[in-house]
Amino acid sequence: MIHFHGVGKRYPSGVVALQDVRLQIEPGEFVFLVGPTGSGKSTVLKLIQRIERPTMGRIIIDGTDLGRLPPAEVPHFRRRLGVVFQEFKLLPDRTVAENVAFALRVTGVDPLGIMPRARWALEVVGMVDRAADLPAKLSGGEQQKVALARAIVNRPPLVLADEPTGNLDPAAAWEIMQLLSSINMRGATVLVTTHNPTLVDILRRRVIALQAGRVVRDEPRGLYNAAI
Amino acid sequence: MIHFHGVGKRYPSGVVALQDVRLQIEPGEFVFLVGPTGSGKSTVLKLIQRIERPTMGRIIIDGTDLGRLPPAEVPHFRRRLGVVFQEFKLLPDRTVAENVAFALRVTGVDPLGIMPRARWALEVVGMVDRAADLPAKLSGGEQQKVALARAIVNRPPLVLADEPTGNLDPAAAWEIMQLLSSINMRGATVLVTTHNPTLVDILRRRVIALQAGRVVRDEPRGLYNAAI
Amino acid sequence: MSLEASTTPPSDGVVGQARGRVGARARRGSRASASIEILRDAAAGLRRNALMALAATSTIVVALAVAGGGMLVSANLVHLASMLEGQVEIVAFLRDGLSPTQRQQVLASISASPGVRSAVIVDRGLALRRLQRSLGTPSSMSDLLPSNPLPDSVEVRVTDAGRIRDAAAGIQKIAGVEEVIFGTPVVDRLVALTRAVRLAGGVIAALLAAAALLIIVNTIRLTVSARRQEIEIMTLVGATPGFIRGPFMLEGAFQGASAALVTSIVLGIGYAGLAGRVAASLPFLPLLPPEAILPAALGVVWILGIAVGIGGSAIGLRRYLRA
Amino acid sequence: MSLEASTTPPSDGVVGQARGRVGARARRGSRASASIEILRDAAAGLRRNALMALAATSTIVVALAVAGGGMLVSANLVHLASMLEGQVEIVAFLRDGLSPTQRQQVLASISASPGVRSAVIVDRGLALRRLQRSLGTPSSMSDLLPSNPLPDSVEVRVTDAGRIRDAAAGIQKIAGVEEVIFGTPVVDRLVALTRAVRLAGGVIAALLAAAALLIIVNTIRLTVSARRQEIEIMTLVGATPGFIRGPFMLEGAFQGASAALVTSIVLGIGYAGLAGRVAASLPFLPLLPPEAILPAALGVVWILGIAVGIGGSAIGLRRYLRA
Ligand SMILES: Nc1ncnc2c1ncn2[C@@H]1O[C@H](COP(=O)(O)OP(=O)(O)OP(=O)(O)O)[C@@H](O)[C@H]1O
Ligand SMILES: Nc1ncnc2c1ncn2[C@@H]1O[C@H](COP(=O)(O)OP(=O)(O)OP(=O)(O)O)[C@@H](O)[C@H]1O
Ligand SMILES: [Mg+2]
Ligand SMILES: [Mg+2]
Repeated sequence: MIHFHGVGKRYPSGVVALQDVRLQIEPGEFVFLVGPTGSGKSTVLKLIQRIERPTMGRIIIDGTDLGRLPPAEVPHFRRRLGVVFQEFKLLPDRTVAENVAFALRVTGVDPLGIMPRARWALEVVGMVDRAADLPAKLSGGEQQKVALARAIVNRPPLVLADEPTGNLDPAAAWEIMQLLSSINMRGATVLVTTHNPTLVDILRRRVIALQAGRVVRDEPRGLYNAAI
Repeated sequence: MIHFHGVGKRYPSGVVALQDVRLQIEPGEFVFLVGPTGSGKSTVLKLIQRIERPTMGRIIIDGTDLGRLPPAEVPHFRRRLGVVFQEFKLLPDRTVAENVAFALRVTGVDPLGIMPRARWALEVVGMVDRAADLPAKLSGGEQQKVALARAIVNRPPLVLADEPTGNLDPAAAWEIMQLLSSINMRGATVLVTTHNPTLVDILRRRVIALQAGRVVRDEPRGLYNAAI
Repeated sequence: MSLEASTTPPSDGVVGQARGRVGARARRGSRASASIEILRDAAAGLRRNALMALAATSTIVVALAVAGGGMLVSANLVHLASMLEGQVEIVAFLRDGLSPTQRQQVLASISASPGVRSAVIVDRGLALRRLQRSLGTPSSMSDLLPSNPLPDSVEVRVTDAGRIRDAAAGIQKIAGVEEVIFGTPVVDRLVALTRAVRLAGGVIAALLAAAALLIIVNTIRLTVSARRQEIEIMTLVGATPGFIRGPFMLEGAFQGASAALVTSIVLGIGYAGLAGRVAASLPFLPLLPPEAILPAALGVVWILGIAVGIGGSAIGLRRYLRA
Repeated sequence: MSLEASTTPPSDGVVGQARGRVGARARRGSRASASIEILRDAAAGLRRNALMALAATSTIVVALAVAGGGMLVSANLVHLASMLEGQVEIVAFLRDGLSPTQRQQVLASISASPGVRSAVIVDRGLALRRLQRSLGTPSSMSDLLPSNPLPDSVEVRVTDAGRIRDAAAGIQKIAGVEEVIFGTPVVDRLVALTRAVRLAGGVIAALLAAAALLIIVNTIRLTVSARRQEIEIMTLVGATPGFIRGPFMLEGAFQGASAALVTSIVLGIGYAGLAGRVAASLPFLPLLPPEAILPAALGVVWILGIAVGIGGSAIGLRRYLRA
């Protein structure tokens, strides 16, 4: 599903965010991406979405070589991904329901089917009663749930979640992780970055740890911290 | 320092975020504000800053009755607070250093003293080498640290931190908490919202728990969860 | 809050569980309902950004009004110029003692002469009365003139004031014409003036239209740039540039059209009122009648407004839609 | 990363460790350095939003150019109107057989008559030659006239074409004046026309200035609204409305001034060139010389540009600075 071949990313400002990253994530896997602040986790997700492009190496997602993807194909490629952004990135002047529906509408699905599906996604994250509110009227955690609803609404084969529980209380965080797990069990590949050791240590999924832009650990049933 | 007298907050949309909240926080206290997503934590902080106004009750901060504060005095009042916003609220087109310096410049201090003080604050949070970058070029955790630097740069007597470690790895989160503790030991009152049980349980400070807009627990040396 | 516990997702047969390459498939979908969606989106966009849309639209109104007003002024200048030129004439004095038949023959020859638009005979009695009138009719003067010293003449209007010399030379050769006069300096002035007026009219209209264009494009660019965050998020969730552009361009078109509507009302009422007042108080100043000029001018206003509304949005979006 | 481990904070003596009520103290601070700060902020703001600032400034240039151009056109219309009115004259025919001394007396009386600006004697020989010229000099005509039928006359220019009747009545009463004529219909037309032209000139200038005003204010409002997030954050960290307004208004002033500068150059060069060409090819069309009209017009452009730049920013900010 996700192949990084010796990927390096040096931002124009000179910051080297990733160095020689080699990754192979198979379809259907559930992977935690961990590492200290600034270690390059979000950069990995941005590269997968082709928001940023690597300065070294090659990235192949689901058979698509991102380096060869023509710009006109990028939107279609992105629709195959469901992404929870670290900073949510909700449209500020559309309601919660419209935000979730938007991810469906861009795909050109039957307009009549859009709202029921958006409601379903909001129900899954428990935000359906706030469907008519603007994002600014939600608490941080509520916005995070809406961002998750948008990510899963079109049932993408690959879900990327960047710190999806950073603004949630432990109980809500646990439910969101259960939700991602169940999406994974239905066949989707899931890649989650997190700073929450408890969740990682309970779920015991594959853990890839970054440190200063390098993969320092990749364990099939790992813990948040390296077992000493 | 902070007095809530039977405070209620009902947003114009009809959501009741707080109900009959009574709080008394003395100068020099360090208080954790906990509670599930949407329980009203950020609303408490917004009321203290007079971003929102209570629909019931009275709020007195450091002797100032916020209900009677004339609008022209609000900016001067806000300068006595150092705030880490849940969504950071960094000026997107100013550098990290300018963002931190801005909080000083609005106070009208000697311009020559501003940059050294901003550097000091960035050093404290470990972000001084990114001083010249724009916020968009920082990782989520890095932005959170900058937001903290801005909150402490003018050594305010009251620090409000809304989920200040939500985007930080455990080690960085721990350092930030230590930093807030040391600021508290130097005399500042500190009010922190958090979803991180580990931090709360280790530090054993006063914990105020909200649930659906009501104070359900207020313990001097509390834990994240109620001791059963 | 888990998938299992909740309702199963509604299946719409387009996006199923097992998904292959989405690219090709996504570009299908119902065209008709898609355009309804775009319309709804555009309307919603305008509603959400009402204040900004208002500022932009009123700016466009002003720009269009200035351009449209300039066009009206320019058209009237050109009209005035041709009226003035139409008054340029050659006077052919006829030989004394021509019989009425001969005079008619001369008139026919003159009328057929190249460059002549119209010709009329002015007999010597009429010529004298006119002269007296133009001198201010000092009653004493008719007494002073023992007899009418003026000859019969033919007054000739030409098709092209700039080629009056050729026309006069042609008339001069006709038998029965004693002498041909045309106020050379006056005609030269008039020709130069009307040429300048025509040029000025064109330049004014073109400059003001260009100004309107620039202002409208810039205004729409500013409103688009205020919504760059929205555009960025749209691209991140997989919206194609075309999908993003659609509602924006429709909003632009709608703003342009509403601005054109307001401008049409203002200019139409304003010009009709002005033309009416001028006709009453300055009857000799030949303003173009509203029905002759308004359709064209307002047509340009509508085209300018809508085309620039769409084009401005497209230009404003370009920066934000680069891959 | 704790306070203890790091360097101690630089103390500046203004914000100390033990802080009381900050309000009063914060409003002190060095005024001079504060204004340098504001200047730097404004410059930085323009740099950061370079593209938006460029779009806004070019829009302002266009608006100012349209308003300034309108002012130039209007001033020339008014000028043309007074030139035309200056050509309105009364002709006073003198009694036959006055001696040169008597004629000079009559001239003096006429000159002193109320409403008279200037008066010159035209003797009958000159009058005849003029008449012949204005009729197109048919050489045959001088032969046709056995003697000069015209009397001596005095040509009078009046101070106010609208009150020509009173002036004529006064002259009529002077001894030695046989008859007074002034082409009533022509003068009435001219008066009506020049009045209309003056009005039109004023209306054009006022409308275009208002249009420029509205466009500039809206444009700046759009640029401010694009930066509302910035403004919100500033208020959250305790910036006073004045503190926020300062750099924005300075940016507005700077945009207005740069736009005025560009407009001045364009209008100045354009008008000077136009006036030169008109003087060469249409010498009878009296354009105001550049040095007579440009200073005033460009002055208005600068004032409009800067004042509206500042005012537009203030208006644009109002919505976002409510407590
Ligand atoms: N657009 C950019 N320009 C320059 N540097 C950048 C940019 N984006 C990220 N960086 C830098 O690259 C490094 C990796 O950033 P990244 O966002 O991937 O970290 P992260 O692991 O997601 O951190 P966090 O846990 O705080 O979210 C950081 O040092 C960051 O400052
Ligand atoms: N501007 C607003 N308008 C309407 N409702 C609002 C507004 N802001 C917050 N709310 C609602 O008020 C309730 C409390 O919100 P608040 O932001 O205080 O929660 P919180 O405890 O900070 O949650 P979190 O842990 O997710 O940050 C929530 O239900 C939220 O949706
Ligand atoms: Mg990150
Ligand atoms: Mg909150």
